[in-house]
Amino acid sequence: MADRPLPARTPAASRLAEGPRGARPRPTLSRRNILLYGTLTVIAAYYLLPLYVMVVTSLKGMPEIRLGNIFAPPVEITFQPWVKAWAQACTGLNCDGLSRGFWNSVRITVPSVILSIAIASVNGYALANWRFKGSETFFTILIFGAFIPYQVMLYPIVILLREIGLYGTLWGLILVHTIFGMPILTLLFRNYFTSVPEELFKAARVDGAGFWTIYFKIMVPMSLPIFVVAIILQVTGIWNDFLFGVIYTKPDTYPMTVQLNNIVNSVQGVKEYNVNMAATLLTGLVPLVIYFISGKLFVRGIAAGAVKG
Amino acid sequence: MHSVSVRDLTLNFGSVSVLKSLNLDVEEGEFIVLLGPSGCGKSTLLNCIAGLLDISDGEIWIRDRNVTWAEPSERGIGMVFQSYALYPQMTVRGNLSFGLKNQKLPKAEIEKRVGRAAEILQIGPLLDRKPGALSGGQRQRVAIGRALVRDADVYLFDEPLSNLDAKLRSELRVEIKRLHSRLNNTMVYVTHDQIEALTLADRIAVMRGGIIQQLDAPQVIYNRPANLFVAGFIGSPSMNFLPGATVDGGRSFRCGDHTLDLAGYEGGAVLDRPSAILGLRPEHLDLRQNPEPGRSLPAVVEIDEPMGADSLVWLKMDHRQISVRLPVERRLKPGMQVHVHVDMSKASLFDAATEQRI
Amino acid sequence: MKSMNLALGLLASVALPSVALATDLEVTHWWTSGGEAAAVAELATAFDATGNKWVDGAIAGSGDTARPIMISRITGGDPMGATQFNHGRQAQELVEAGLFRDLTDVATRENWAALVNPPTLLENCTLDGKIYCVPVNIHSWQWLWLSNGAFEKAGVAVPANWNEFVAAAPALEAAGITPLAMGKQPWQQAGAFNVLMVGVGGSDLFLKVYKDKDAAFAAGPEVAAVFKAADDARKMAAKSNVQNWNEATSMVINATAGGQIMGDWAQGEFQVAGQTAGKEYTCLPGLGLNEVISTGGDAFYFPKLDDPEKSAAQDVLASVMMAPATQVAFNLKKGSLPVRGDVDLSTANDCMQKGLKILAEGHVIQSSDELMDPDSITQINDLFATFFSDMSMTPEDAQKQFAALVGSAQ
Amino acid sequence: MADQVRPSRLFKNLNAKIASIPMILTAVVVFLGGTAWTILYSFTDSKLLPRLRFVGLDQYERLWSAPRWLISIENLAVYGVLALIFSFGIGFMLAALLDQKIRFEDAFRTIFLYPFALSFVVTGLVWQWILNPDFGVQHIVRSLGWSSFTFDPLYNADIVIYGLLFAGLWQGTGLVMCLMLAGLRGIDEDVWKAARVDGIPTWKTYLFIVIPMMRPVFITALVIVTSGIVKLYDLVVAMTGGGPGQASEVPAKYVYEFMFRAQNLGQGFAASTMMLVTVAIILIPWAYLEFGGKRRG
Repeated sequence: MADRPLPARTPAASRLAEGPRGARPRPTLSRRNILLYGTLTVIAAYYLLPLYVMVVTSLKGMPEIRLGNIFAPPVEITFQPWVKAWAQACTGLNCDGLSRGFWNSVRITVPSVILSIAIASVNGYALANWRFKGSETFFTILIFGAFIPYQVMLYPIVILLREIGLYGTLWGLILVHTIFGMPILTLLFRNYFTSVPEELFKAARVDGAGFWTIYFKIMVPMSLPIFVVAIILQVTGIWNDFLFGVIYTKPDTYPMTVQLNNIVNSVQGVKEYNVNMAATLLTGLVPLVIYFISGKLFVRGIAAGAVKG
Repeated sequence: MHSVSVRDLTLNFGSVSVLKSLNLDVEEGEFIVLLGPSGCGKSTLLNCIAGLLDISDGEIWIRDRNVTWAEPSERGIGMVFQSYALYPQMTVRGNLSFGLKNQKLPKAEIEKRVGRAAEILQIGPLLDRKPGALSGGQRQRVAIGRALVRDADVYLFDEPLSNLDAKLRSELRVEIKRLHSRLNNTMVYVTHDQIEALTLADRIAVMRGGIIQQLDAPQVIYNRPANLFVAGFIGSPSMNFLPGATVDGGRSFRCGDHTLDLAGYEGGAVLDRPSAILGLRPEHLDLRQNPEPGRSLPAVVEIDEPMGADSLVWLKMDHRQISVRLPVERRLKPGMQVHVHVDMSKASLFDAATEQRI
Repeated sequence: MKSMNLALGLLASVALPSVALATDLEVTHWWTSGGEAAAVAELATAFDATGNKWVDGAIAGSGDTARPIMISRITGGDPMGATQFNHGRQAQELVEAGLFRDLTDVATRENWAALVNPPTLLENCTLDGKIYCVPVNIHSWQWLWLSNGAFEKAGVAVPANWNEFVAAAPALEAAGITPLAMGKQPWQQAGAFNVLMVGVGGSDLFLKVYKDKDAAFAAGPEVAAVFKAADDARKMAAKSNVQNWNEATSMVINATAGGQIMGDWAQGEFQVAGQTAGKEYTCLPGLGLNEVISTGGDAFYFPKLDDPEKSAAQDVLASVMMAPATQVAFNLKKGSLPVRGDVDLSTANDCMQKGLKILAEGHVIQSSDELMDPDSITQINDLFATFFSDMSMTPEDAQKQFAALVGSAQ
Repeated sequence: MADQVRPSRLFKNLNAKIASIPMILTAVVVFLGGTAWTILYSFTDSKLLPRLRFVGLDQYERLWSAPRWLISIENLAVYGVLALIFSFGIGFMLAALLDQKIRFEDAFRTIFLYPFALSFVVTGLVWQWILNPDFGVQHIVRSLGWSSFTFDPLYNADIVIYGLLFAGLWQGTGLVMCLMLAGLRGIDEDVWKAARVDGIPTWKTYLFIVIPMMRPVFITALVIVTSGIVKLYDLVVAMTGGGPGQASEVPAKYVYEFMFRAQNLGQGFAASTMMLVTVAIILIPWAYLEFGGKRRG
């Protein structure tokens, strides 16, 4: 009995800890295993190819690139493209590469991620446990919002931000990220909180806990997996955002992606593919590192949040 | 003074009516069991009493206080859930004291109450463990403890034992009974298990379709079921039902070619009814070799099921199946011709149209 | 730093109205290629020399990326200090909405009306008699850039006009050289077509189509000849696998392509690559057939700002941009022509001299940007994007659709 | 006593309502309000700035007679259907493969998922380069001696959509795989045992038993993938710019370019209204079935 998982943990989340199931395990060197690992390896190669090309190219000098095989490893490794991408590449008059945008991206990403997740998780919680008349309608509209192309909303958002006096400020941008992160995040949190046994929620109400006490004391502590998913999704999305970053801020707060766009699209004579690739890798480094470190938590969190409808 | 009083309670989910103008008065210190098949509204009623569901109409009073619109925590209740519903990230101590902290009780008082509950339920050594490290039985003790520390007027149990295996279930059942006799608090207990209901309850409310069918002491429910549904729901195996008619001014019951004398029947005026149903519990029947006119019916043995203390004999009577409980020593062979003797004083007679007991 | 400036500025505006302070002015533009950036640097240096500070807000990826940002910021109430727009009708509505600063005072003081040549440039900045922008350069589309090295490799003489170029195409191809380099962006393809229209068909034909919007004429035989030339061009450019215009230019620079039809801004790329007109490359205005240039160009607009310090700095910047020294320095780097006739450009190279001569002779036409609204331009661009990449679309089909678009244009 | 009175409906779950204000505002003001605003101005002849000069259905008539819009829709339909089929197919297959008690599951999973960390702009850039006939795959194969080898999806109008698909799938399949894997892990092992006892082949178990059980996962994945497809823009701009010709134009790009390049807001809004209406027609009935109706208690 003692090893029985708590009902509060979703079956999927606990199952992940137990490992995969699928069909029954078989001897190691069977034809099936060769086929299985063979397929996986081939597909993995396809997935890794672009990363390989990026890394290899970023380490080559321009003459070598011009000669030509994009798949060949560098004959002579040079870190010059990385240095240039980080500190020297020019956009217009500013020749300080990506470095300028890095901290801006951090300044934009951190509060945006925190605020958007805070709001979406409370939304999801309210939708799952405190339904009120119309709450599902609002949720449906929210999901509809996930399908609206961002470009369409540029004008209304400009007007909105202007009216509330946040246009051009960091908080304006944070608000925009919060708004557009809300549909999918709310869906995830709602699904997750729905999968939390309702009796737990009832028990807390009998124990005199109100809306916020239940949220902070009961729900949040047991929702680490879904928070990890939300953080990963939001960090990636906001860090990679170009459109909002460039439209709703000013040059001195432009995120890294704007610099990346400028480096990649400012062709000075000939396209410096090595610098472009280095810049691309540098820009993608933060989300990539997060994925490489917390990939496992990501799957676990998805399992917890998406299994229940 | 009623401890809990439910008055004309109606609950609708959209167009579906789940509870229909329901009334229930629970006396101080009484152990009430709400019993019924799944979907009968028993858990819903309990949730309404707890304030976890908003009712459509009616009132709920606890200890002379109208709590219809009060928050669950303000109703003076403690509640135990089927799935234990322990807060997974808190220790047992944390689980027990969570509600008290929300009430902003002084630390010493919390300590005292937790200590007392731990002592009563013998979970003292577990206080610093997380629920994940407990067995199912231990978890349910903690869940009961969490209700106990609230020093509530009324304790509500929502199928608390259904998730446990049979052995643990009977152990905890006894424990709950002991708890009730020690604390003497009002308890409202929901279950679909009639053994729990019969063993624990001072009174049982049998529910179906959002309506209380009968509210009575267990032995009354058992011996004098108010209608066909209660009669069929209580008892294992179920009561045998013989359709027929009452004749001779209500003095006899005719079933096919056979007639039974209703002289010993304890009930209301029988009268002549063209369509009636006679209910006979298996343990109130006896099998004999010889017929006794007006008191027995002929049947053929089909199967004999020895069950340890007694055995269950399945018979065929006019294409109808009938079960009879007998002492295990009496073995019967399939195909034997026997006569079923009826103790009319323990029988129940229902009107087939209204399904009500006569 | 910045917040201190702001605080000081606030203080100054409240208590000490006449204290002059260095003011930051953010200038957005989409000049990010090598030659362009060097040219912008000249503007910035000149502005910084006045004691103010140019805050560069470059957004790469052409006007299509930058324009939404500029419009959003201006309408969003958080405008920059100055912003680039193409000449013509792009900014007209923003001017009408009263979002831009009236520069008439500066213009009158410095007598721009007399200086700016051709006068249409200033006219395009004028609405209801008030001047709202500073034209900074003249850009002409009508140039054919040829790689001398490529023709040498193919063993044919460098052509003197479009027809000779077409005739030399097979020889170039035989030598493994793409005859015509062309980026795969609609504006480049439509631009090349318009150049062919002026070159092959002549100025009158061009004006009849774009100015008079004569749909019947656009469907006629004269314009059919232009489509025939465009058909040649797309065949010559079939193997050009680049997107950006300067990648195409670099094909010419590297002699992997014979030539490119592109505006005079391509010149900046040759310059950055260290090439000299007449030596490594040849330029043919009007395709060597009809030496005419259009006078579109870039202009700077100054959004209305609340801060009087900044408004003052805007006037300074406007004045700096029009100053003779800035005009020379800027346009030499940019490869475009100055907007005023009274500056000395003897240091300019061969190609620019050709352009200046044509300008001085008055062989100018208005650009399609000035004559037609952006909506129609976009549709025409789309048409040519299809025409140049889809060989199954016949010149006749294309002409028919073209005539329809001309007819519905405003 | 105060609690004898039934509290007003408005104040029921007051905290929940207060906490939902951001969501309600977002839903109503931004999404609904923005949409209404867009629809309203789609009936005007707004150019660079929105202005209320109504022209009836002119913008829509023009929209539906514009070849580029028709091409855009067709492209999105082709891309959308293929992207859905392949991302679900490949995503499920990968998840099923990873669910076979294999070694190095973590490594494989990370490899399949990492492209999702990269933006569409980066994805487009890399794939544009790999698929460039002058120095990408075609160049390499040709230099190996197969000189007639042709692989230039981005420069061939007939197959450019598949070029986009190549990159789009590379970027997005990992997430679908992740969702599917999570779903597979949520299937009770008894189901597998039962299927094996019944002698049902593995593929049939997946198709007829496991997949139907994973409905919620499929729905979440469907929302995420479809919303991404409808918004397809960055990838196209980064890889092809809509070309060659108009062969890879998509609706979102049409909207954007008519709003800001062509300075014909009315036309852009008409196009976006059509997109939104299409989404709404598909989404609203489904959302009601999926999210509405279900009650607790």
